[in-house]
This record gives sequence, C-alpha cells and structure tokens, in this order.
Amino acid sequence: MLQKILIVILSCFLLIGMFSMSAYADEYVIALVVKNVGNPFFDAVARGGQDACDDLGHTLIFQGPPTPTVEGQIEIIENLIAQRVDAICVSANDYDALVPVMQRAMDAGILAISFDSGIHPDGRLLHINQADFELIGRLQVQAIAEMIDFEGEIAVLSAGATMTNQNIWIEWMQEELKEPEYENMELVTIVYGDDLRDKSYNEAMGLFKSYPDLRGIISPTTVGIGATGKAITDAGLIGQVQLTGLGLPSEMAEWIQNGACQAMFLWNPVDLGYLTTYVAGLLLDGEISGAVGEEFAAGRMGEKVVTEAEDGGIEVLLGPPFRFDASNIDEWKDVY
Amino acid sequence: MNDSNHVSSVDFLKNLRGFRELGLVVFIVSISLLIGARNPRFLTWGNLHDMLLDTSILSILAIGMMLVLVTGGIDLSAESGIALTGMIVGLTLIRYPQIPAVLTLFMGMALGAGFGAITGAIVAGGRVIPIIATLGMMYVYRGLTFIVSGGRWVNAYEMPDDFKAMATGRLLGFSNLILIAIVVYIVFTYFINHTETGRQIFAVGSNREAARIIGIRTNRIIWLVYTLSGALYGLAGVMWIARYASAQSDSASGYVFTIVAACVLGGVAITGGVGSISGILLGSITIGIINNALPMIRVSPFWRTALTGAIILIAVIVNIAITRNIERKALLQRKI
Amino acid sequence: MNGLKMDTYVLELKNISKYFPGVKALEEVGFNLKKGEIHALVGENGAGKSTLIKIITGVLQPDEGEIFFHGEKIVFSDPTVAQKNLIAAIYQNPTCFPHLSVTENIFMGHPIVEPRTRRLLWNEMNAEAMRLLKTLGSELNPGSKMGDLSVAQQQMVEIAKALSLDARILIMDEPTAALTSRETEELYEITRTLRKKGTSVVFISHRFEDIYQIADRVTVLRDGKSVGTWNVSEISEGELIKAMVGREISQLFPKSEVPIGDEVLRVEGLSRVGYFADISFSLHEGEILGFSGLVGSGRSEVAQAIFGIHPYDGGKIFVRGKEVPIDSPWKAMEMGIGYLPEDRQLQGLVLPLTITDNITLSTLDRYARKGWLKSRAGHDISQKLFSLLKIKASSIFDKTYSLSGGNQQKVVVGKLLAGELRILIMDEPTKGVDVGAKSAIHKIMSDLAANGFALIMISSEMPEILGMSDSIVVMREGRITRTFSREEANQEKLLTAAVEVGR
Amino acid sequence: MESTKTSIIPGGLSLREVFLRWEWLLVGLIVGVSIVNGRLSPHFWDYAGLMDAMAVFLEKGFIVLPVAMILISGEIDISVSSIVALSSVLMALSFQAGLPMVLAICVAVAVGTACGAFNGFLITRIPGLSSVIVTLAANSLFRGIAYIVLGDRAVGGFPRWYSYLSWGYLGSSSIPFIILAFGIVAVFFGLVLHKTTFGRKVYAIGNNQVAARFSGIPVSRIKLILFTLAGVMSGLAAVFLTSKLGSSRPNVALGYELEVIAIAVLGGVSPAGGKGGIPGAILALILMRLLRYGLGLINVPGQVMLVVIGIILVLVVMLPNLIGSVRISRKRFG
Repeated sequence: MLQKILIVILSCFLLIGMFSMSAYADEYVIALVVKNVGNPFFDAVARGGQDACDDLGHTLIFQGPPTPTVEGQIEIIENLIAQRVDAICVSANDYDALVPVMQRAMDAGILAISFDSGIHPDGRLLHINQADFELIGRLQVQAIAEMIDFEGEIAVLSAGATMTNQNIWIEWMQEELKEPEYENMELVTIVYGDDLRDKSYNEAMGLFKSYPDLRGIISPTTVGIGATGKAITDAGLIGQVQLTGLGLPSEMAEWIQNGACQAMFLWNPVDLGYLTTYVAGLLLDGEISGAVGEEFAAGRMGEKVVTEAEDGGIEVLLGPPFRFDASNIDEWKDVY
Repeated sequence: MNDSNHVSSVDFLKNLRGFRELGLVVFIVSISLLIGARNPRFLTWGNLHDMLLDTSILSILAIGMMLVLVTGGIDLSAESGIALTGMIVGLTLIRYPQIPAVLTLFMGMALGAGFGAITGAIVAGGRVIPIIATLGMMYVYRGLTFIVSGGRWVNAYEMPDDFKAMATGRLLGFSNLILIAIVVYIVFTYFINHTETGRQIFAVGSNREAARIIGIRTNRIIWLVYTLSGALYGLAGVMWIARYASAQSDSASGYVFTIVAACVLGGVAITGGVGSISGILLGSITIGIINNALPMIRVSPFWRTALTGAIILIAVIVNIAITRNIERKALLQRKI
Repeated sequence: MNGLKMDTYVLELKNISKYFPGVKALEEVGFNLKKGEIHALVGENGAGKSTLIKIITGVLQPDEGEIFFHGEKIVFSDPTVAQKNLIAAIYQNPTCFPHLSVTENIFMGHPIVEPRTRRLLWNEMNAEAMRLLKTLGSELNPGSKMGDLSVAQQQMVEIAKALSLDARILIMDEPTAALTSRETEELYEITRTLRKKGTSVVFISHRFEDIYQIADRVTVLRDGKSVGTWNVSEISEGELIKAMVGREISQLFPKSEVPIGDEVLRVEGLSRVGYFADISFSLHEGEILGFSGLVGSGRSEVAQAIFGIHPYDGGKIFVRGKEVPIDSPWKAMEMGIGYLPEDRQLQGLVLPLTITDNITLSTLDRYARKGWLKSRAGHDISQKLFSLLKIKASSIFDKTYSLSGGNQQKVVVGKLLAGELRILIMDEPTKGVDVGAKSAIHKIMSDLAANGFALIMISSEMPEILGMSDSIVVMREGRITRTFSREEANQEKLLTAAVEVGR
Repeated sequence: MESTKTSIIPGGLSLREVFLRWEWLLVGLIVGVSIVNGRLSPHFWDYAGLMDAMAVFLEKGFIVLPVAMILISGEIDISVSSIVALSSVLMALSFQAGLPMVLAICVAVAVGTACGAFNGFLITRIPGLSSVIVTLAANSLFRGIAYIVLGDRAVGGFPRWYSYLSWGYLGSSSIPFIILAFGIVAVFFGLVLHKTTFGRKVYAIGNNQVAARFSGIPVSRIKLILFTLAGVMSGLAAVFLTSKLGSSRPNVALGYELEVIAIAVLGGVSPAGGKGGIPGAILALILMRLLRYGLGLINVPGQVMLVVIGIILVLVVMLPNLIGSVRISRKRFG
C-alpha cells in the first residue's frame, strides 16, 4: 500500500519535471540562483523575476539549495551550464567561492550576473546592487542613534560570521560610529545567530543578560531581527532596548506594531528580482552592452545607470532602502 | 549456593551506576558556579528559569529520541519533523485562527504521531536499518515542509494572540512551556516505569530475540517508539513556533545532533537497552547550560562551537573515569 | 472441560514436519507427554530437538502435522498462544534481557498489574521474585541486573521465570550445561518437585547422567526423525548411544599415556585484582592439565590472562624457561600460546564467514606477501585441517553458522591448530557438543598430547576432567586450592577441593 | 548450536555472491536512472556535461571510501565534514603565511591525519567511549577550531595551477582530473579492503569483534588505522574542495557527514558492521550523482529533490527486504 502511494508521489514529481521542461521553447532562458529556497525574501525576488521575464518574453528558472551552502549553489550552477541556459543570476553564499564555477559559465558563453549578495568581479559581468553598502551601514547606525538619543551601548546581531553583505555593512557601521556625534555610543559586541531562529533568539537573550545596560541592537539580517523582536518582547524590554536593522515587513509587522522595533529597513525584493532579470534580458537581447555610464530604461523600474562598483567591478544600483515603521507597515506586511 | 558473595558486590556496582547521573549533577553544579562567578546574573532565579525554558523543548525531544535509542535505533527525522508539524500547524492557524491554543498542541502531537508512524512502518515493516530509514525520512519531511508552505514563512502577526501567549504566559511562576515539559515528563516517567508496554520497549532493546520468544510483538513496539517520538517532536514543533513566533521551512536544521548529544550525555546507550528519564533530563539541562551560559560570560562566538564539542567530550570522559574508578574500587574490595 | 478424556496425553504431536529452504528439519515426528512425567529428549546436535521445541512453544509453526493439547487440536500461531496454555520454556542459551533486573526478567511478558489501571506492581513482583528464587535455594537479589550475573545464576532466573508462569508443561533445553554438579543436583530436586505437583517436563540434555537421574521416559531424535520412545529403566546407556548416533561408540575418553616432556609453561603468583590471586602451576610437553572448580571460580579469567585478553597485574609467566610479559592475544600467540574460548559462537567464530576464513583468521599474515592475500595458501591449510578434523560440511567454503555445534567447535580447534601453537588452553572444549563430536574432540586432544603439545583443559564435567587430565588443578574463588595427579584424583576429592567444606 | 542449523541456505550463497547481487541492483538502477534522465532532458547524454557532472563534489567520494570501511568495522564517523573544514582552513592559512602551495597541501593532509588519529586514539584507548559520541563531539570541536583560527575571514588567492586539481582536464580530453584521482584512490581502497589481510581483518572485526580479538587480531590498532585513514582522506578531500571553491572558510563541507554515510549504506554497507564493499559504495556514489544531476537538469526544485532522494534512499534499501519476503512466502505457500 505504502509503496503504491510512494510510486504515485514519485510519478507526480516526474510530471512536474516534464512540465518544467516543456517551457524550453522560448527565446532565452534566464536562471535565478538564490542563497536558499524556502525564504520569503527570495520568493519575492522570484516573483519580480517572473514579471520581468513576462515583460520581455523570456523563460525564468528559479533555483536554490535547501540550505544556504556554496556547495549546493555550485552544483546547481553546474547543472544550469549543462542545460545551456543563457544567463545565470546568483545571490551568492560566498563572495569568492563561486568565482571558478561562474568563470566556467562565462567560458560556456553564459551571461554571469550577481545580485543581492555579490561575488568577486572576476566571476561576474555585472552586479545588481540592491542598495549602496555604505548607505545601508550608515543608515542603520543613524536610526538606532536617534532611537537611543545618541547615548549608550549597542550591539550587532548578525547572520553567519562568513556572510559577505553583513560583514561589509558592519564595517560601514563601525566607520559611521567613528563620527563625533556618536561619542557617547559604544558598539560592545557582534554576535552571530547563523540565520537560525532558535540560535538568534538565544543570542539576543544572552545579550540582555551579559550587557544589562544595553540600549540598542542592530540586526542586519531578516531572521536575526525577527528573533530579536520576539526576544525583546518576551524579556519585557520594549522601550528599554531599541531595535533596528534589515527585516521583512511580513515578519516584522508584529514587532513594529508592539513597539519592540520602531523602524527598520529593506529594499523591495520584488523590484530587485525584476531589475536583475530585466537587466539580464536586456544584455541578452543586446539592447545594452554593460559599459560604465550607460543609461537605460529598465521596464517598470524606470531609468537606471551602470556604475563602477566599490570592489572594482560594475554594478547597477536599485535605489535607497525603504524605511518601514508603524505608519506604513500595514500596507506592506501582506506584500512580502 | 555460593551466590551471596558475588551478589553483594554486584549490587554494590549496580547502585553505583546511579552515580553516573551524580557525576552529571556535579558537572552541572560546578560549571554553574564557575559561570556564576564570572557573571552573577547567571545564578538569578530569572535566568535559571530562562534556562529551563530553553531546555523545555529539547528535553521533550530527548524523551522521544531516548525511546528510539533504547530499542537500538535512532530517529534522525526528528529535526525535520519539528519543522513540518510546526509549519502545518502554523498554516492551519492562518486559516483557522479561532482554534484554541491548547488544541494546537494536540494537533501537533497527532500530526507528528502520523509522521512517526510512517517512519516506524518503514523501520519495523520495511526492515530498513533505522539510521537510513530516518535519514531518508529526514530529507522527505524537510522537503515536504518546503512544499506545503510553498516556501513562505508563517509570521508573528499571522498567529493568533492566544497562541503566542501560550509560549510567553506563566502559571504559578513557571512558564507554560516548562509546565508542558513537566507534564510530559510525568506522563512518560509513568509510562516507562509503570506500564507493561513501557517495559517492553526496554526488553526489545535489551534482547530482541528473547522478547519475541516470550511473546512481545517486537515489530509493534518498534513501530510504537517511532510513533511516540513523532508525537513528541510534533508537540515540540508546536512549542517551537509558539516560542519563536515564526514557522520557517528550515526550522531546527541540524538540531538532531543536539538531541542525540543530550541523550548520550544522559547515559543512553547507542547500542540499546539502557536509558533513564532522569538521565536525559540532566543531559538536556547540561546542553541548555552550555547554550545559555557561553553567551552570558561573553565567550567569543567563534569559540563557542569548539567549546561545546570539548565540553561534551570532557563530560563523557570524566563520567567514564568516575565509573571505572568506582568499579575498580569495588573489585579491590572483593574477597579472593 | 476434558473430563471425559482422562487417559489422553497432556500434549501430543503427530506427524510433525518442518522444512527450511533446502532442509527437512523434522520429518513426521511424533511425540507425546503424560501428565506429571519427566520426558527426556535426546539426539545429536542437528537432530531437530530445538526445532521441535520451538514448534511446541509456538516460535515456529509446523508445515505439516497436528498438535493436540489435552486431547484437543490446537494451533500455536505465536508464542503467546502457548504461553496462555501454560507452556513455558527454558532455552539453552539463557534468553535474558541483560540490561534489566532479575525481577523484570522473571515477569516480562506476564507482569503482576493492578487490575483496573494495569499499573505494574513492582513491590509485589519483587517479593514474588524473591520467594521464587528462595524456593530454588538462590539468594539472588531481585534488583540485580541480569547482565551482571553468571551464566548459572541466569539459568536460575530462567527457571524461576518458568515457575512464575505456573506452567503445566515446562521445557528445559540443556539446563545443566552451564551448571556445576551441585547446582545440577538442586535442579534435579526442583524438577522432581514439579513432577510431584503434576507438571510435565520435557528435558533436553547431552548428559546421560541427567537422563538416568531424573527422566521417566526418553525419546531419541536422529536426523529430523524420531527413532523411538522408551522407558528410561528399560534402555541401557549403550543402546541409547546407538540409537542417537546410529553406531556404537566404544570409549568416551581416550587419553593415551604418553611420556611427559620438558616444562613449556610456568606461571608464578599470577593475580588480577578482583578476579584471581596467587596462581602458580607448570605445564609440560605431552601433558594435559585439567582445571576444575565451580563456574565463576576464576578458571577462565586465569586462562584469558595468560592469553593476554585481560591484563594481569601481578606475577610472572615463563615460556620455555624465559619470562615473557603478555599483554595481548597477539603477543601470546607469538609465544606459541593458543586459547580455545568457552563461548564458541561469541568468542571463537566469526559466524557469517566461511570455514576457511575462520580457520585462517588468526594466521592471516602467513598467507600473504607484504599484506596482499594469497588465498590459495590459506585454502590449502584449511583443506588439510578440514579433512584431518573430519568436519562435516560440504566444503571449506560453507558458512560456519550453518554448522552444528560440534563441527563449529572443530573449526575453532582447526583455527588453533593452523596457528602451529604448542601450548593450547581449551576452555570447556566439549560444552554443548553432541556425543560423537565430543569423542572426536577428545581423540584430537589426546593425539595432540601424544605429539608433544602441552594442553590446559578447563572443564566443569567431572568425568571429562578425570578421564583426560594428567594432573588436575582445582580452583575456588580465585585461588588454587589443591593440585592432584591423575592417580590420586577422584570425583569426591575434586568436589571437596572446589567447595572447600568447613571454610 | 542447533537453532542455527535451521538457517542453512540451500546452495549456500557466499558473501561475495550477495555483494554481487546488491551491486547488480545498483547497476540496474544506474541504467534505469540514465534512461529516464535521457528521456527527460535532451542535455543528459552530452558526454562532456556528464563527465563534469560526475566530477561535481567528487571529493565527497574520497571520504565515502574510508567511512565505508569504518562502517564495515562496526564503527561510525560523523566528524569527517569538520575535519575537511579544519584541514582546508589551516591549509589556506599556512599558504597565506608564505608556505609554498605544495607544502600547504601537505599541511591539509597532515591536519586531517592528526584529527583522525585523535578520534581513533580516544575511541580505542578509552574503553566505554563509543565512536558515535567521540565523533559527534569532535564534529563540533574541529569545526569550532576552524572558526577560532579563521573567524569571519575567507582566505584565497591560491596559485593558478592549484585550481587544476578540481577544474582541470586530462590533456585535451574532457575527463576531469579529479575523476582520475578518485579512480586511483578508489582502486587502492578496493584492493586494500578486498585483497589484503588488513581488509580481511576489518571484516572479521565488523562481524564479530570479540572473536577477532580472541583470534589475535589487534582490533584497537586496526580501528586506529581506520579512523586515521578517514582523517587522511578528509584532508585530501579538503585539498580538492578548496581547489573547487578557490578559497577557504570555516563553514565549508557542512552536512557532508550524513550524506557520506547515506551513500555508503546505499552501496550495501551495513552500519551494523561486516557487510558491504568498495565497489558498491562507488556505484552508490554514481547513482546518487546521476540522480541529482538528472533532477537538476529538469530543474526540479531543491526541496522536491530532497523528497525524491529521501524516498529513493528508503526504497532502495527496502527493496531487497520486500523481494526477499515475497520469495519466502511464495516458497512456503506455493
């Protein structure tokens, strides 16, 4: 009996496979490879990517490993090379480790683009930057400073210790904190929740206990800020410990409404996916060449420009991050 | 018969086996005092309560794992079982927010028992070695978690308030979650020590062939322990999403090692037949202390993983050393 | 109620056949049991005794034939059915739960429970266990862990378990194999008491002593068929042997007189904390040195210390006059010492491997060049020993688990001989081995001694010790109490030394 | 003993024949999966692509070999992924400190060896300490040390030739170098396990450790060698993995420990010890790879792939049991 059920399930999967294959007739195939699947942020990215493909008449493949490992991404990219897709857009789990495989993709004539979390210029043609690293880093410090009146201890609760984006943001945070107006503030520690709900929560709770005078926490990662919001609420520290960072509105709605977090930031992942895929489509169509300074119309995103990136490569900037607070969270919490 | 002489020494040894747990108690107390010396807040009632709260979910999972380990098996699928039941209950709560919180606990148990029953059927009926059967089901349940959720998370604002209150609420000064764990412990202490089925689990683990010969339906017992393990991870799954106010598809990734470590620390033999409720409770608490205390005494996050491993290793070795020393003393006292 | 069928048997098996893939384990076997009788079931290993018992207890189901219980046809579809009908069995290797307490072992499967809630009543069970053990003359603590007990003590618990079932039919599969003479006597007494109470007992044994002491009737099985059933008083030992093996065996213990040569092994003041102390003896070429004493007196521990399994912490071992520290079996074998362990299935053989793999196991490096196996060389040696030892199997490539106990034991002996070891310690070499194989093993031992090998034989069987040994060492509670020469030893003296009355 | 007499198998299938049967099953599955894959995706039978696909994460295969041997000896090692991470990190650091790359590679292997020996030492020297507990704790310990020494940094910038190990091809052919390297190592392991006294002793220990000890086999020493070997191969795997990634971080090779065991068991190795062999493990590796490759080519989402692989793992291991029970019942009643 059980066997029969299993066979039925198996054949269903094979059918799904056939279905996805039948979509090959279209002109270009663009693959979006994300850090991991099962993450609402990247689901929103995929929605944006699909919109762009619909606008341009291309086919989208959305893939990602179940856990955010670079090994899983390499395997997926190898498979994409083997089926000769036309463009691979990747949000990398590691800044360096995807370079060799993306070079192989480029050797095979595939367009290599990184977005969200970038890779080294050697392994990409272009990076779609959701927002300026410097701006995001500084913005979060400014926000927390306002909340705590420029005075007191703050801490950072990050994702994994090896996350590219988070580490750059944190560097810029430390840079911003050197400014004179923050002389009464002190960044006491950086802890890592590894983007695991339970670990992030425990780390936040640990912060409250080991730093009783803590005034604020910056958590530049979606899982971390959500867990910290819950931890602040549970510990009864709403108002005493302030929270800001980068979070998903859907997840943060509760903690913004109850005051645990006055404000936090994020760009629109739907737009990010749209822009990434759209740019890839334009490059494939030969509409743009990807030279620095080139200006182009990016569908519903309006006018964009190719600029030089901080790491020496080139990039397209999505725009400033969006600020979410009690006044606007209700409109967004159901969107992503 | 000349039993008496030999027997008394055997009894002596048997009583001393209890000291294995005493060793763990000594370890817990000494490490607590050590940490308390570094950070006095560690030994406050509030923190001890938090620590128990942290341990409540783990300790429940440890019971299920112990029952499986006692029969000589292992349940690697527990970790994705947590995620899957949590996710299904979370999704149900979005559609039917009026479901009373207490009912969700039973719902989780029923779902988990269902998943556990499938795993158990594969192990008992399909005669697949437990480590492989449960590894396979670990993948399957994790994949299903992604599939049923479509990659989305269940966020705090989507959960009914009384559900979230279940995790934060207190009764008689104890968090509800601790109370749930206490109830589970009472029930299972009774089940294991005072019911026929409970003892049959140990009989099957001690000598399966002998159990079969005296008429115990060994397959049924093996199926039962996986089902019970399922019911318990189902319960834990609901507690998990209530505690962190979020259901994610990658919840509890890698958590199974923590559960097994708690059992092993608590003296459960991987080879089957041996395990006690008091032991796994102490084992869970030891793990809870490690997780809770290291952040509190400001151990660098980069040191924690290594320290966790080292502490487990040292605890086990010290325990063995103590037991061997005692046994040696007993031998020395034996008259020849 | 069966009031009308007064004369029927308690249990009657008719034309029972049982097939395993390729083998007829039982062929049209008939067997019956009267109320209040002790019925011995004998036969060589592999004759089908165990299969028959498993059918009676419902562990196995017959392929053909019928079973009548109190004159009514019954089907034992699984062990619980037999248990409900109060049939209990004590198996050859105690089927215990080593991690659980004595009480649990006794009551597992039929606990005393509170009738309404079905809660286990531990106090009642402990008290009852204590009482049962007392009636057996044992003072075991019901709380002891089964795994910590000796085999004999475990056997006692098994018997207590059968008593607790209040069985009407009790099956004992070689219950005396692990017991010392005194314990055996106790067991006889218990069995007779049970008979008086109307219990029927099926008694399986290799020891004729058992049969003639207590059995009323005896049924002989050979090659899966029943040879016949006799009243014990009407059949002689010789006839019984003939019925079992289908031929006559003249002498059981053929140790031939050979001149005793040089000293090859001397042990001085050997001791291991908690197990034995101050053990001294010497062993010569051509000699068989018997080690007697009760089970648990430290005989095996001494042997294992000399073989390097467990380290000794005091004393010296001399091989051919030179002191050698022995800390591993590997080292012991280098010194020419070999050990035939007591438990051949656990310690002697790697059951899933073939006969040749087992025979060559301890000498693998000899059949290899720089680590690469040259299987041929190993096969040649195995083939030679296979023929020499007359192992009954189709070839040296048979798996050892498919062999009978006696042939398995011969394989272990073969492994020992392949090692070209000159000092052999044999721990219970004929335990659980049928008559034919037993005599063959004794013959081999005698031949070895004649060829200048030096042997130590540990045995619990008095006739074996007395018949085979040139001199006899008796141990009690970890110490040597007496040493006898072949001429001065007799059963009574050995027993006295083993229990040391009036200590 | 008499009861075992009952289990005589007619025509006595030898262990080797049983192995063969299992391996034929795997071969059949490989052929089946290939056919299905070929029908589902037009790209599957692309020879160069297939070769590249086989080479993806073949370093896992390097670890499968010793882990299979450890399982056959009745033990388990769940610390291999952390040994890979630690070896990789220390290799990168020593390169950064100015050591020539060749010596840095030696460092990786040496670190792996030391870690494996550490495991083996604890397991064999402290009776009562099981390999599950030791390697479970060592799993945290080794990775933790990797985090301590490297923290949140990544180290890269290796010489160009180093990337050849994982990305290069043999001459102008389309056979990746790593396949050749793996082939050599696999043959070596196959010979050691199946053709040497050492391998025979491993099987004896796995089938009956007590009897092996009573037969004068140095059980502890062999286990020590096995765990050390797992360390050596993990170090080697780290060399290839780091070459593949072009940089090193403490979080590489996460989750390898269970995958490696799954592959070995799929290959017919019994975690209870004494059963299985290297050919089966290699076939299972190929099967697993083809399966993932095929599913990847038709863009089955990662989460669905998890479900499929889980089900296949269970089904394949269950298959012989089901067939067996059907056959037995047919014999009994038919």
